[in-house]
Amino acid sequence: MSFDLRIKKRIGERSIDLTMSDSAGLVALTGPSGAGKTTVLNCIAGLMVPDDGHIAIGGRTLFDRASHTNLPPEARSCGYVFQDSRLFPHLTVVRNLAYGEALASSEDRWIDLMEVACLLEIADLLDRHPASLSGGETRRVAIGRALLAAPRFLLLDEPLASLDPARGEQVLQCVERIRDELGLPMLYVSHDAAEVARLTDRVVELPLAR
Amino acid sequence: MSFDLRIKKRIGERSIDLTMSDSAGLVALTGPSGAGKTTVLNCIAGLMVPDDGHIAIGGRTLFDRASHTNLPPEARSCGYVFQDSRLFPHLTVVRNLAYGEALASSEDRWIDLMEVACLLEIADLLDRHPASLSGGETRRVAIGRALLAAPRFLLLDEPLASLDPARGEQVLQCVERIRDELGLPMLYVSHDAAEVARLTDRVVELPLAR
Amino acid sequence: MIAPLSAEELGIIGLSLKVSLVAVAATLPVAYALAWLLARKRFPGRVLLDAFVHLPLVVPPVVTGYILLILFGRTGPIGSWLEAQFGLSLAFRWTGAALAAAVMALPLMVRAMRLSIEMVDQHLIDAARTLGATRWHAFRTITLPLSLPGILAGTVLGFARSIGEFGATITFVSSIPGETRTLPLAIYSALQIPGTDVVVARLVVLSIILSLFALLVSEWLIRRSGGKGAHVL
Amino acid sequence: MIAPLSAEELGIIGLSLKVSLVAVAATLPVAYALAWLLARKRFPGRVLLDAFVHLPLVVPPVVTGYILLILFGRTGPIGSWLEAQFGLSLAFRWTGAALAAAVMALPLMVRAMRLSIEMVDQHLIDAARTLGATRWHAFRTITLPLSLPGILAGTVLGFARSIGEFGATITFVSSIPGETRTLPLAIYSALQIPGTDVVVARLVVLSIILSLFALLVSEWLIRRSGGKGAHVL
Amino acid sequence: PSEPKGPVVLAASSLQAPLEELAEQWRASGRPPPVLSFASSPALARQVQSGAPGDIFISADREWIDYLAQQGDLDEAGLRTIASNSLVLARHDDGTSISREEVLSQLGEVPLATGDPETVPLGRYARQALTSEGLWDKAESSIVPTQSARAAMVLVKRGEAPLGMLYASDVAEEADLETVLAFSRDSHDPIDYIAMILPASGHPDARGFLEFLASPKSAAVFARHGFKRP
Ligand SMILES: Nc1ncnc2c1ncn2[C@@H]1O[C@H](COP(=O)(O)OP(=O)(O)OP(=O)(O)O)[C@@H](O)[C@H]1O
Ligand SMILES: Nc1ncnc2c1ncn2[C@@H]1O[C@H](COP(=O)(O)OP(=O)(O)OP(=O)(O)O)[C@@H](O)[C@H]1O
Ligand code: MOO
Ligand SMILES: [Mg+2]
Ligand SMILES: [Mg+2]
Repeated sequence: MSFDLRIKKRIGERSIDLTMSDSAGLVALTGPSGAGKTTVLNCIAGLMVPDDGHIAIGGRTLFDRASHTNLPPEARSCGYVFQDSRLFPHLTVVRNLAYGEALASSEDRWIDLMEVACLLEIADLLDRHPASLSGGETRRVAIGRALLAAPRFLLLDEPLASLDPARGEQVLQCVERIRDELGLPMLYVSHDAAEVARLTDRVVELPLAR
Repeated sequence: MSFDLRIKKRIGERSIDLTMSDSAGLVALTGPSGAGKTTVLNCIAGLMVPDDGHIAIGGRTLFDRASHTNLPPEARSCGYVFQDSRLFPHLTVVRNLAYGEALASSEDRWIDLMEVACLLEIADLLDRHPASLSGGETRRVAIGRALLAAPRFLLLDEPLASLDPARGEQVLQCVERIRDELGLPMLYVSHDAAEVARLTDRVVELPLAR
Repeated sequence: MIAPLSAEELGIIGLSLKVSLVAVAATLPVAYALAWLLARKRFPGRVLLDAFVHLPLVVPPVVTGYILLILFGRTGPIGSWLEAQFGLSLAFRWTGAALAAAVMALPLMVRAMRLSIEMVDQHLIDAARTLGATRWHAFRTITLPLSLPGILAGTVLGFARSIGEFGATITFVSSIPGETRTLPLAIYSALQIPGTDVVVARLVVLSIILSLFALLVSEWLIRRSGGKGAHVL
Repeated sequence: MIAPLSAEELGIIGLSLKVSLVAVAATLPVAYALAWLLARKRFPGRVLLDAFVHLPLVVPPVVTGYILLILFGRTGPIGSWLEAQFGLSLAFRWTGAALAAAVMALPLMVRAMRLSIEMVDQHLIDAARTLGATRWHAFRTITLPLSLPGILAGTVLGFARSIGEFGATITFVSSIPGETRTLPLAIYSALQIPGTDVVVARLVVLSIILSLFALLVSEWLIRRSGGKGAHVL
Repeated sequence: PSEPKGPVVLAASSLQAPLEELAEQWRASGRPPPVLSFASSPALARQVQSGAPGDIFISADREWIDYLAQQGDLDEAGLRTIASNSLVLARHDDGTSISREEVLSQLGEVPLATGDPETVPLGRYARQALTSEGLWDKAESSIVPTQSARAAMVLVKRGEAPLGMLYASDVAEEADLETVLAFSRDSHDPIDYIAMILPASGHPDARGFLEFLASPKSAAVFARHGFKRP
């Protein structure tokens, strides 16, 4: 079972309630703006604590309220591409990319820095600081950083935002390869129906609930 | 003539060179990530000074190196939706929206706060602070803020990023109305070919130049 | 030790509060302007200005007081001019004590404010400008509120320093009961006589309470502003 | 006036530098830890800790020196313990002067650092955690470097304050040439003797130069770090 | 640092000039130079009380000596008076000449700087002296109380306070100061500088240096700096 989730979380005036059990490698998460997609990813990454429920991915339990299990984020091995990128402003691009790589044990890694740089065409940005990157460049570095942390599953919050079609296509192909060759569980947030249809037929729609 | 632009600008290691004369109301600006689209918009808005050239929109000269014309940003009356939204973190949503509105003279306004709130479905966010908004909510507030400043032309840097199809469609319809009814010149940056095709047949492609 | 406050103690506290509040209030705009200049402008002599602002911190307070005496005393160039032009006399007056406190508080206030101003994201100011804000309007509505944490921190530091100011004050305006004898000067006076430990202890506790109070007010102000000033997203 | 430095002046400068550098270096980690606690943790007694940190600012320096004397003197509870356990004597030693300078610099250092820590975007720390960083690693690699502007500002303030410290030092460790007579104490000393205006002026200029130097070093450090520490996007 | 050090002397700041000269004489006679540390008498007294590692304490104020003796911190038998001082009414010398009567008529009209009568010895003596001359009631309202004798002198010297009740020793070596009236010894308590060996002292030269300070030869040095023989 790739995903075994039951997440209940109240945030502001909104109640998020998601239950999902799926053995598909890649599940798309859609829903209107403000429905709680990012909140769900944050709960899975360990950055927010659900009010109730259970989170297991790839057979590993990350959170379980009943048994008081709650792994800290660093123990969850997730590759999270944030909606707002969150590059470290004081580090160059290459040090942003290497940040998670250096913390992962080498046998867990399945891609290296040069592959990522070529794949995402960021090789000539390596010595720059994030403040000088364009929107799409920032996005690509954020994706690369997540892949390099040797994650056991991926959380992608609109990874293709700000990417032009050519670069978007490359990222999509990479996602497909990861899905097919590595079989990493992936939760993919997108508003683009075509994109989603191409990647998977498992779509979870989060409604705008009160 | 809506747009009469000749912009030369070196930024980092990239040389941007754009010449464009168009009487169409809405021109799409496309090009690969890092080509300089945002830089062009910044030059038009007056946030960056081109190394050389000339910027006139709707017949008004905003910049002309030859005659040393260089209007400050606040005198250009542009509605700029930034790629990274840039909401004011210390102001509530309603005060973000009203920021530019309060500075515009009332006869220049062509939309009011309630219309914007309904159109973008942000009426129940009005008292919140930006830090608590979702990605799409942030985007919608940023669009609303730009429209309310009574601009004489619009610069839209991927306005639909992070928006779900339903809300994206509403924004698109609004853009079409502005184009058709008000005839405001608009420069529209997008990576989505379908979106661009629907709005205009005037597409300027910025190449990745060195 | 826990007897109620005597009239004399109340007088000293009132004077200390008056001196410190006037000093901080008067310094606030000057300090902020200097902080803004140092944070946002590059001009020749910037490092010199920076050094000049730090001077009262580096030079021993007694020397600062002596310099104030030379400049602002009745016979000093500025002091005699102020007296002639505005009838404003600083020598041996509480206004002089406030001047001394202000000078000593200035570097602390400037540094905290400068730090905060430097952290304000320039992109937000750009955004304000495209929305029609002049430089000045953007400053008032964006830079100023976003640097509020620094303004508060600077004010607390400055107020605490003013409450504790001793060396410059006593050198510049002496220790005249009811006019310039603030809390620290009263404490020092008491320390000069043997066997006054209880008096000293009471006065020290009083100054601590005063500044604890200032701290609480500042915490409350930060909380009231919803901590929103602190977000420089 | 512009004669080269005498051996005595060099000795005083050397001592002042030693005392201030040791004071600031030793206080740095303590101040940062306190700043972090105050910025990031909510615990009972937080406001009290905050007030306690501000104390040396509020209490007149002479009183601070007196309290140090009572606690750290040879017969004081901490002083006698230090002496017995480690053979470390502070009374009338330069180490005592460094302790006095450190105590007086502490509140300034804590405030500046705290301001900077509060400005670090928590979302970046979240990002680091998902990349495998423990709390401690994220602190070291994100919070610490991003609060560098505050660390530098605090260090400059603290160093300047240490260079200028007078009241607490003379009360705690007296004014012993070569051992505790730092620049301000030497200035005070010179002020006691008639006809020493030139000596005083030279010493004041020397302290100004010392701290100007510290300022320049800090500006250079900020520039070397590419000003990148200042971006808290 | 390897050269041997003489006894550590904790002394009132007002004695700095003559003591430095005496220390130099002592050194010139071939003995290790004493280490001189100056601060205000109250500060020094408190340092003594907390076990200061000094050899000799010289106070400008009898009260603190009595206090320490009372606390059992020192032995009154070993006290030596090494110098005395006297009191003068001084005026800022602004170049004009003015009669004593005119100056006395200004009492109470213009600021008169002196030590704080409540806390500073100079002020205490000044009050006694003015009272005995029948001038205190007139002068009291215009007193500017300072925290040290030296600070009072600076105010008069700079003309901030046109008049001052000062120590003769402070007036002696300053320009811009003019003595208007010298007070007799019996118009106030004796102004004595008292030296003693501290209980903690272990320095072999301590007693020798104390005797040197109390010697007629030293008295001449003190006199040259405006002090009086005890
Ligand atoms: N601190 C908060 N206080 C109040 N409401 C909040 C807070 N944080 C988030 N919310 C609300 O919770 C809801 C869910 O937010 P979330 O970011 O998960 O949405 P999303 O599905 O990712 O939306 P988008 O597609 O726009 O990014 C939003 O309506 C948001 O306004
Ligand atoms: N300060 C700088 N130093 C060096 N290079 C810079 C700097 N600022 C921007 N650039 C580069 O200039 C180029 C143009 O940037 P711009 O933001 O205009 O691109 P863009 O077309 O908007 O891209 P995107 O679609 O990714 O947003 C990018 O390659 C960027 O890396
Ligand atoms: O350092 Mo001071 O001169 O006691 O305020
Ligand atoms: Mg989201
Ligand atoms: Mg862009």
